[in-house]
Amino acid sequence: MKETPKKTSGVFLAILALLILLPFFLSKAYLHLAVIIGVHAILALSLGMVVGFVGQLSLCHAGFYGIGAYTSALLTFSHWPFWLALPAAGIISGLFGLLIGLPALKTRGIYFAITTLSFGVIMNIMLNNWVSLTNGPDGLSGLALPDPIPLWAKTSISFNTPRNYYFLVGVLLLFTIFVCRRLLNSRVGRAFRGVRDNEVLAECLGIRALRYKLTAFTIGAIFAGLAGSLYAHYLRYICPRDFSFAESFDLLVMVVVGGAQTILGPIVGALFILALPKFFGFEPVYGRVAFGIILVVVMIYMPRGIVGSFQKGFPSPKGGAHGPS
Amino acid sequence: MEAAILLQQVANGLVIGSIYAMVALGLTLIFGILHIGNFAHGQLYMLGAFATYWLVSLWGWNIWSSMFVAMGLTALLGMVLERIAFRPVRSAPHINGLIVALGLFIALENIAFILWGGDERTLPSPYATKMITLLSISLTIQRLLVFAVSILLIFLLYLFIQKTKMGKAIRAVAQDPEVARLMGIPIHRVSSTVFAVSSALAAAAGAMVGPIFCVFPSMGLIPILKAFVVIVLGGMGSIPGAIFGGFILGVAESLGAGYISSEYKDAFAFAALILVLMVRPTGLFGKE
Amino acid sequence: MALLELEEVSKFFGGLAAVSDLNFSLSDRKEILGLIGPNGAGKTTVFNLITGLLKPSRGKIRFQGSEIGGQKPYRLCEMGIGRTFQASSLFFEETILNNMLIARHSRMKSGIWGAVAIPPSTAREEREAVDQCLEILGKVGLVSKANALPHSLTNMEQRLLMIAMGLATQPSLLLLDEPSAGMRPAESSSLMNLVGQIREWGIKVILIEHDMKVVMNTCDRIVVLNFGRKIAEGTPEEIRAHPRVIEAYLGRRAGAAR
Amino acid sequence: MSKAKQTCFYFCWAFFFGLICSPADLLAQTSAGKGIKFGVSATLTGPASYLGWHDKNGTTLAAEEINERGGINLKGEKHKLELEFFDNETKPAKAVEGMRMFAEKGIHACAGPQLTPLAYAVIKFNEELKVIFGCYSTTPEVFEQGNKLILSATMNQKWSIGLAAYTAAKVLNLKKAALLVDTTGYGRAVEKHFTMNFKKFGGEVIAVEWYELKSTDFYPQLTRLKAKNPETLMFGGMSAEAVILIRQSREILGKKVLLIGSDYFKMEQLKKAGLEVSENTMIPLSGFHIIDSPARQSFYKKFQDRFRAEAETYGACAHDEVLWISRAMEIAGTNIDAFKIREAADQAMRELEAKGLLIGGAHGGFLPNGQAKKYYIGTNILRDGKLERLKMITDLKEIGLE
Repeated sequence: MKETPKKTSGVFLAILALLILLPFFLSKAYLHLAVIIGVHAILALSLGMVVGFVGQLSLCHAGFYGIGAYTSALLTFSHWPFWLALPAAGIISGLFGLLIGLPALKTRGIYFAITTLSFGVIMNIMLNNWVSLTNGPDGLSGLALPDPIPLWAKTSISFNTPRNYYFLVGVLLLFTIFVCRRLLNSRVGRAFRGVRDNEVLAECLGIRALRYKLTAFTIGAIFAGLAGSLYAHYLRYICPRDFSFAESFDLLVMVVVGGAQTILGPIVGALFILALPKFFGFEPVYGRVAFGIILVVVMIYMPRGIVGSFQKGFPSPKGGAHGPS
Repeated sequence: MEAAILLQQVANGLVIGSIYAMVALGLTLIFGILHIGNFAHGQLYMLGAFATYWLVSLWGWNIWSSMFVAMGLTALLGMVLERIAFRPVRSAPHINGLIVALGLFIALENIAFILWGGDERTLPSPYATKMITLLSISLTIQRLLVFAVSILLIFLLYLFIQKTKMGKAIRAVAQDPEVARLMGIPIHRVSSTVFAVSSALAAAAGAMVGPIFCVFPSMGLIPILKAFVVIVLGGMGSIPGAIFGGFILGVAESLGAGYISSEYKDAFAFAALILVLMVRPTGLFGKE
Repeated sequence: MALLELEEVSKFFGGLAAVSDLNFSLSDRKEILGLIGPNGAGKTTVFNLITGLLKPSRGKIRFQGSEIGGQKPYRLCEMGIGRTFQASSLFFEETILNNMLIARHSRMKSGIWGAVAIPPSTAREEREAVDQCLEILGKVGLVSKANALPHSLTNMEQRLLMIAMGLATQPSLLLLDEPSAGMRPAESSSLMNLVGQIREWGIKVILIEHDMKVVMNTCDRIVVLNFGRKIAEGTPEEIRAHPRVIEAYLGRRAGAAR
Repeated sequence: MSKAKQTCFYFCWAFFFGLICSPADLLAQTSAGKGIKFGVSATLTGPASYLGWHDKNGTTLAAEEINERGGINLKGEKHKLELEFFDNETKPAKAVEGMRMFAEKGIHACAGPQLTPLAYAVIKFNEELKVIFGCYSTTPEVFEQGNKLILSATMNQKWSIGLAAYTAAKVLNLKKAALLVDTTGYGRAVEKHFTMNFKKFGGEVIAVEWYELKSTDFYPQLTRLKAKNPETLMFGGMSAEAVILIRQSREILGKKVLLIGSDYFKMEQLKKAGLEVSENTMIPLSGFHIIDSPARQSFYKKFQDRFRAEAETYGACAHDEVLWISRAMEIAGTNIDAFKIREAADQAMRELEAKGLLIGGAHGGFLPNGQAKKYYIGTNILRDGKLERLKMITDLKEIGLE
């Protein structure tokens, strides 16, 4: 929707203020949920870069998430500080993204989807069966908390409470949003959208489709890795089950239900999907049924996802995003 | 001895492959018409198995008649799903169809869980335990039946697609929906027919494996995943692709598990798929 | 030296030849080359061969002296070959200006870093790009609609936009695939004026066109295809008189004139 | 499109409105009620929903048992026991959320999360949250992490698998065993402990094959094992695949080979697989299935009548956890101070055993790592349609395990 930058940033600031105040009256359990939602918001956004920006249906995102988590876990076990392990996790899973994207992006459409699904499954089986490295299905426990950031004299920011971790995740989420916005409103982002909407035309206009698909795929993997690291050091325990293809599907659902082609969409999606079970007072199993039906209904009545269908006209990048222009 | 084992493994693979093929055929038909990756198909397989189970165990029908009735019921369900869930999203981006299918997958599995609980039930069958052995291959009769029935059904499907008017219509729509519509082919009827046929196939597969494997709400997941591998391996919308893909995958898995490592059994299917797609990005039988 | 040369170029689909042993070249003179022929004569196939969407089965295609047969489309675009499509193909989810900026892609540099950090160079680049795109839009007369969406444009305007996007890639050769399809005479003549201007800006144009009158009035030289073969080449006058052309077109007017 | 927009407007407003007010516990608060709340963190959905269902029913029955006796007696006054269920969706992160949820509601004792990975996740937090929980995971490693607030009322894998190995090697003196286990932590532990002990008792594991959880076709693995012709086949993994496993093993390996199920296998599965097929199958059973106490029978019957399904060890162990911890509350005289409850737990278990109320199979006080000292484990073999006791132990020393 067409908004003046002024109004946009106004809305943005309001939301931001709310989010900053939230943890001070939210109960700890919900704070925990908020942290998990934050992590998944980052994940969904990073998947959104692939699904929404360049229109490639990737199903191995949980794999990158897992690689990030395990990388940073193993690095901190060998006495790296978290603040080095975090970017390292991003870089390593970015590399995996590059290595997997290079062959996978040769295929198109559903073929790409299933190829990535296969890579996802294989990555998960590796995490599960490479016991000597990953400790297999029992997972890695006893991960370190992020080291406190010393401020002055004796004070320092530590991350032992969910509240502080909430802010850590929040900062990274903001960073992700920022990067997404900047990308979308740039030459690169236009190339992304060009490839998404009409690949042949884009190529005839001098856009190297494969390169930009790969770029988006890799950036997505990088952020997934960062999210993985955050998750690992919050929960201080990771096991392969967290990173199975089922998780990939959950992420995909978040992106599409929220609104793939927007920036706000995946975030709303993550909130929607993860907070939803809280509102089924009744038997969780019935909740799952309701969840399934809701997916169908949303897709039928909001083909562009929740956020997408709020927009007038078409999802121009500005439409979805609430951020400083 | 070695040769005997090899034969046995190939036989194992062919039996499993025939199941994959049956599920994959329906999937590929649906994809050909609606371009939807229909995950819910796996649950029709599950429901088919349950329907057969109840008919056999409650009313003591024999396995064949209950299988046919189950196929009918599941076909109806398939048509209903097509009408209420898939038809509305046929014009939307394909990914929406995928999410709808996922939603149905989740809903149906949990409905089954609520109705019948999570534990495994064995579908009683007279052929379940009888073994027969020919040239050092020993299989239960039920497994041979699975193979035979799937071959039969595949053949019938082939006749249906090639010979009947509706079959021609289906092929036309798969070729080019727009042209087909212009030619006055009732797209909606075609798509609901396709759903009926493929659901029936899935149900048959479920009914046939019921006695070998067990019947439980989450039984549909693995077959549907493998079926996706199969149809992509064979080439989306290609019927021979689905058939051969199924058998290839089955044999590859069983040989992989038998000769390389059973720890990575499930990885082989997917690794094989990736390799094939690297060489032929549209699968074995897919058109460029 | 010739800008574009086709030498014995053939393209087969399965058995049948869509284009066979086609020869023609485009000199450095300012000119508009018309490419005509009945439906299915392989005109668009020729375009696809030149722009790298198809790989020639046989023969050579040279652009500015270098062999380009089977090059990737984006390379050719960077080398200076722009084109439009027969069907109106645009980025329908983007504003007109964004369509232009996407077309501008190959003439800009900024990458990921530029996108995220926006250093002064990138900011300048963006500003310049916008200015140039608006300028081009001005030339085709769409500048007032810069922020509209393609759906809101008339057929005529959509075609103009496609040409504008072609121009935004700064081509030295522009291929126009039936730019006037489905236009009223008045519209198409004004369109042809634009094509004439494009020539004056020093951009060579190859034009596929059904409307004989338009072709004859616009083109400096005409190549006639039939069943993938060149049956005639020459000035409009020569073509008008050419027996095989007449034969090829006789009774086909209905089809030809659309 | 406008219709869609309408729908989604309502939809989203409903959602966000709900987000603000729907769950009463959204805002920080502590619950104050007459009854004592007791947490149950169960895998009600997700891959292990089957277990969760049994936990739910088992704990429900336990709570009723207690309330029939008038509830929990804290410092003289009786409180009803109210169960607070939390669905951890078989996800570690969810399980942690559940723990926090309990802590905030002033619930400092709960049953579950029971699954190994979930337990691993919560033991990083439950001490700081001061929540004591019972866990029937049989993976020893979970308890060797040194967590002070985890209790196990179930047998330990080392024991059951060890006993199975012992019986196979010493009682039936078989020498060549093959293994077919799943790739979960559970299966891997089974593999480890069986191999270790079987070697110790003079046998040799000649082949190990694996399968992914929820597999249904084991022909390739079994064909491969057949080539090595083992005398016995031990298959680990959860009970889910039991029926199929037994049947296919017979089909490929024939009747002679002794099949050994891991713990959690029971008569029920053997019946399902068909008795003549299951003939010559050995299963290690825990107390619930071998000590035939009145408590066990009534539990079994109630379960049957109420939930129209056969009770399983999972439910029984969850049931024991509730009994055990709430008795410990009575002794400690608090339902808040988890550490006090922990101190009382030892005595609580002894009392309950003396009364013969425990049915899960773990008894006799418990070790510093939170596991019971004494188990009733027997290895039984199915011969002519009847389970026949081969060996029964209540103490490691008996067969020289440790």
